[in-house]
Amino acid sequence: MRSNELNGTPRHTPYHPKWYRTRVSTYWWLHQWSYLKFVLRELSSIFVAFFVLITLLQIRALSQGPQAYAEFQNWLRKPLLITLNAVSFFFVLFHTLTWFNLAPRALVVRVRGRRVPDTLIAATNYIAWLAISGIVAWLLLGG
Amino acid sequence: MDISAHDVLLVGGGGAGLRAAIAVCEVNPKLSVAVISKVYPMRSHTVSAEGGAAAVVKPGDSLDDHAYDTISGGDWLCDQDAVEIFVKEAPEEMLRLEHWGCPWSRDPDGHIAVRAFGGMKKMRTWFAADKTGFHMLHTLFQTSLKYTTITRYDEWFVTKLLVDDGRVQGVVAIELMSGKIQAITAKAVILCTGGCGRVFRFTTNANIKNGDGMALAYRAGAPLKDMEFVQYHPTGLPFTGILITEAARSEGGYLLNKDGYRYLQDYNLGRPQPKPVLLSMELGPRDRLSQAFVKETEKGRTIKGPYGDVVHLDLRHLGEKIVNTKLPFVRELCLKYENIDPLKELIPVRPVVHYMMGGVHTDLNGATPLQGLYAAGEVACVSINGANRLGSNSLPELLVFGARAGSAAAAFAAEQKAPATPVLAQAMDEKRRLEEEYLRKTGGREHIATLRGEMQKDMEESAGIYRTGSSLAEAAGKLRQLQERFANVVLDDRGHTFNTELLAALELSFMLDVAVAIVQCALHRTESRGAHQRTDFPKRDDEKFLAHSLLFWKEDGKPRVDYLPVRITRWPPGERVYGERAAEASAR
Amino acid sequence: MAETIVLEAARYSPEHHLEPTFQNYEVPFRKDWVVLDALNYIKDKVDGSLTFRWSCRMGVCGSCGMMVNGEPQLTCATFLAPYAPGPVRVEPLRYFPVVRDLVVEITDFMVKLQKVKPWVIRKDEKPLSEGEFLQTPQELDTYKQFSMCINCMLCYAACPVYGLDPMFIGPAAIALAQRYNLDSRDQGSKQRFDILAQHEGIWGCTFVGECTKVCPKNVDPAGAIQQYKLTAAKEWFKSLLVPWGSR
Amino acid sequence: MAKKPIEPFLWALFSVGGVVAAFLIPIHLFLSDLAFPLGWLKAPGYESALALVRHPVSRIYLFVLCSLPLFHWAHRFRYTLYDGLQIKHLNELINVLCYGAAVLGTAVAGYLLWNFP
Ligand SMILES: Cc1cc2nc3c(=O)[nH]c(=O)nc-3n(C[C@H](O)[C@H](O)[C@H](O)COP(=O)(O)OP(=O)(O)OC[C@H]3O[C@@H](n4cnc5c(N)ncnc54)[C@H](O)[C@@H]3O)c2cc1C
Ligand code: SF4
Ligand code: F3S
Ligand code: FES
Repeated sequence: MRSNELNGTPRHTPYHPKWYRTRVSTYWWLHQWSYLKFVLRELSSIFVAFFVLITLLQIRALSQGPQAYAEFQNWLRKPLLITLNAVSFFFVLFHTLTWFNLAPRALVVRVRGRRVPDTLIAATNYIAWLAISGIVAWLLLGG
Repeated sequence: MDISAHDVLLVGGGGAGLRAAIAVCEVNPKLSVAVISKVYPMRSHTVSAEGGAAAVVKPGDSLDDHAYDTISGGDWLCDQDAVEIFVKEAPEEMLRLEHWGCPWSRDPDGHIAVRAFGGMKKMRTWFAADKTGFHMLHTLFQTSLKYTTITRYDEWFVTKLLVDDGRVQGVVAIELMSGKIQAITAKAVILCTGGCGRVFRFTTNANIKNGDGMALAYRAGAPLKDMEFVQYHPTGLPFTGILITEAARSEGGYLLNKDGYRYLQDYNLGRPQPKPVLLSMELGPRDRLSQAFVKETEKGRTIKGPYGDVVHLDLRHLGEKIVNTKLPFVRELCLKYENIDPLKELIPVRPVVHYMMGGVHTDLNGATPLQGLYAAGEVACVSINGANRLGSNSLPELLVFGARAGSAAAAFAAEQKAPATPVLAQAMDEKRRLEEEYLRKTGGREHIATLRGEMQKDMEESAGIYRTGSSLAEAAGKLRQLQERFANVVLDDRGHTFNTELLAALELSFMLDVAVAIVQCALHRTESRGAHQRTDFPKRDDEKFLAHSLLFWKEDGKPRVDYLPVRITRWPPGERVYGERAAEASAR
Repeated sequence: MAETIVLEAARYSPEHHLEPTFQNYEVPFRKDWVVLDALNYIKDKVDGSLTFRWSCRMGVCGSCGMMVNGEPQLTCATFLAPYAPGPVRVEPLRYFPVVRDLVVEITDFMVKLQKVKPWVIRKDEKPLSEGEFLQTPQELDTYKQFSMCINCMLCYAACPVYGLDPMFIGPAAIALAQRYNLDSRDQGSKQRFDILAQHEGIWGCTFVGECTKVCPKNVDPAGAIQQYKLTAAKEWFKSLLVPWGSR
Repeated sequence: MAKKPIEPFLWALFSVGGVVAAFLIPIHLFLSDLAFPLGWLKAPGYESALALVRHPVSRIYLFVLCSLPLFHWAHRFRYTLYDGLQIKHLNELINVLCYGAAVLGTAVAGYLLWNFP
């Protein structure tokens, strides 16, 4: 059918536009740094889920008694787990940073009719974050 | 050949075209309306108007004041009945646009805000920040989307009006996307194709402003009016022609020649003061400033640049605060489009062609003498702009006369029968002509860009700010040669798909006709009035020329010029005074 | 500084080519030239068949969007200088079907624009005799940013979601719908809701945020979409609590 | 409205989950999964940990900390699969897997915390 396309000339009917469409590559997110950053941001959610999984295991261990709890603590010390959690930590931090920077765009705050600048909202978020982290640490470290 | 048929057909999707289209729908929702535009409607040049649109709304202002400002600004060449209609209907039209959602700038209490503008005695210019035309056009376009009876032909280029039996019955147009050439018939056609600034070399006008509609009407037998009146704006950026608003001077910018001297003091425009003084020096009228520039050039005191002579606009002494708060757009334009920072560098400026006062001759309803043909917007000449348009009168003109032309065309179309078959034969002929003269032509060696460049240069040199009989006669001769050479034009592009080179060729052929019209009208008007300044006839001559020039197309290429008296209602011709005499006059 | 610079322009004509190729043009290199000037130089002096759209040359008509070295740009507002010594690659806007050379097909957007009803919708019209709607500068400020869109399509060329799913209404159209939703004169947000609150509407957007980054007019379509998601979510809970309410 | 779309609800869960994750997870993860195991800081002993978790407020807190971020994950992961791998046509399967997992995780968390000794 497309015989004449073999020698490089297209079949074209006059007065009928024929458009060229490029298929989006499967690896589109690798082609541009900003896209890659976006995909990494989205993938941070996997580590969020991973954290939840570990936490649930930890609660289970705790509920099963001192023995199980100690074993679990030991398991957490395994290099593989440490590595995973370290990676996880960076992704979770990445999530926090991107989340705080983007949130003001979705949530417009107005004070007396004027839009509060995004940077101010982000700054408030960061301060609140530090405060909350401090409280959590204080509680966990035994008050 | 494909044909489509409508009741009313708009050529042009700018401010005037869209307003007219909506008017047709509102007057008679049963009519089928077509809007043909060579660019997507929201790309039309109305988009680039910055300053604002005048209409009387505030207490303390009056319709008579607006009318008088317009008429005296137009050097008494305005038809005063048209001006009276214009000032009366403008507020209503502007309000309508407000109801359609135009984001007008507001006073703190929520009412429409107005600003001062050149030549207007009262503050009456409505504005939407410094993007007035943009907001008006997008509001009109988006509002037009709700009317289901409007069919749009986006990126279709009209090449010819179809006339049969003394009546316009449609157009021939090329669909850019496919290259298809077809007839679109209609019972009434409204031209809203905008101005023709591209006939000149340096212009604030966009690439699409080629006077297409003027040439279409002219060739079809409708007369052109007052074509010699071409408005120059004194401060455009060289090369791009981007407009540097008057506000730059009213904030205190200086105009300097190559010696850093404020040369305007040599031209009866007052003495230099550090702070701006109204109606003096840099705040003198547009035409006088442009004229001073020419005189400076003749004295060899301007600066030679890659794009012709320039003078400098100096904003450096204003300081960062004023420039950033009062003139942010000026700074943005300089930085973004010229790579210059006005805080540290002098801005090269020169007078540039800005607006066309003349156009297709119409009556108060936008009807041309040719049956079935209407015109509105910059392409038309009603005339409310006379010999010199006041800033911010053009945008409301689009609305007022767009709406009027729309209603009139709707009423006319409702009473007509469907177009007859002879127009189809004409359309076939036009298709054949386009193919033979451009797409399938063999031979030819003239290039579009070369011819266009020469035309623009000739026009600037001989039909620019100052004109003389001999320079105009010379230009007429050169234009005739260019038209002959145009017959020999050759295209690199013979394709059907989106052939912009074919468009450029057709636009050039339109522009050549318009250039001839400008030169002919200018040659015959042996007086100086408003934007038309003849060094060989420096005085205004109300006895002979209180009249509009009318130009009729003739097959032999020698157009006929005729005159039509100006309609005076309440304001007898007076004198325009500036500079110190203006101060004296207002003191009296 | 080099005297000339090379432009690699994408060429495609359905009449002659199966797929786009690149053609190199050497053009003068000048400080005050934008990419569009270089293209016009080529069209006027070198090759009249090179095809692209442009009009205002002052960044307001929205016709001259192209990919310049892989980034969506208004070519009339993009200087050549930062790309020196070149070459500069100029391609048609990404994710759109190519009509010819640097020209893309945008009918898709025009249809979507109409779908989101970008005009003032009123329950009852206000007669002109009653004058203007009052609107304070603050009320103007709530939607003003979204009214600055010049329909240049750079945001679509930046949004991978649009690339992957052409049904996605996309950044500019949603921002314009939001422009009217937030206008104090408008009462049509309910009519727009069903179009916007579907998967191809706001929910398709994953907040890549590139649309806002490339927008030459600071419209922030990404913000418009996320804000609308918030509104839609609030509506959802409201209708849960007050099911007999207006919606 | 004929059918109530669930999209706004899922998005709300995603957002709230995102907020919870952004504010709370970094510090928890750092302490419990890195600093304590590595001995940088002294971990609370079994008894005090038990006491801490046993408190009803802590249980609600932990439930929220586990459940909402799972819905956050489900939403993002779903879209990443759609767009990253271009498999939107598997839409339904992906939804079942992602939200199924989130619901399951929530149920497990509820079970563990409800029955916590
Ligand atoms: C930089 C600048 C600033 C300005 N500022 C102000 C201001 O502050 N206040 C003011 O009052 N005025 C201002 N003006 C003037 C005013 O903007 C114009 O006069 C007005 O916008 C013209 O509108 P229009 O509808 O007649 O034409 P346009 O908006 O130019 O529209 C022309 C339409 O015709 C179509 N067309 C043309 N030829 C063809 C063809 N052959 N086939 C098919 N379609 C065709 C085009 O596609 C386009 O849609 C300014 C002008 C410029 C250049
Ligand atoms: S939102 Fe910005 S990028 Fe998108 S079309 Fe509008 S102006 Fe262009
Ligand atoms: S880039 Fe696309 S995914 Fe959303 S935030 Fe912008 S529309
Ligand atoms: S040419 Fe108008 S935006 Fe670039």
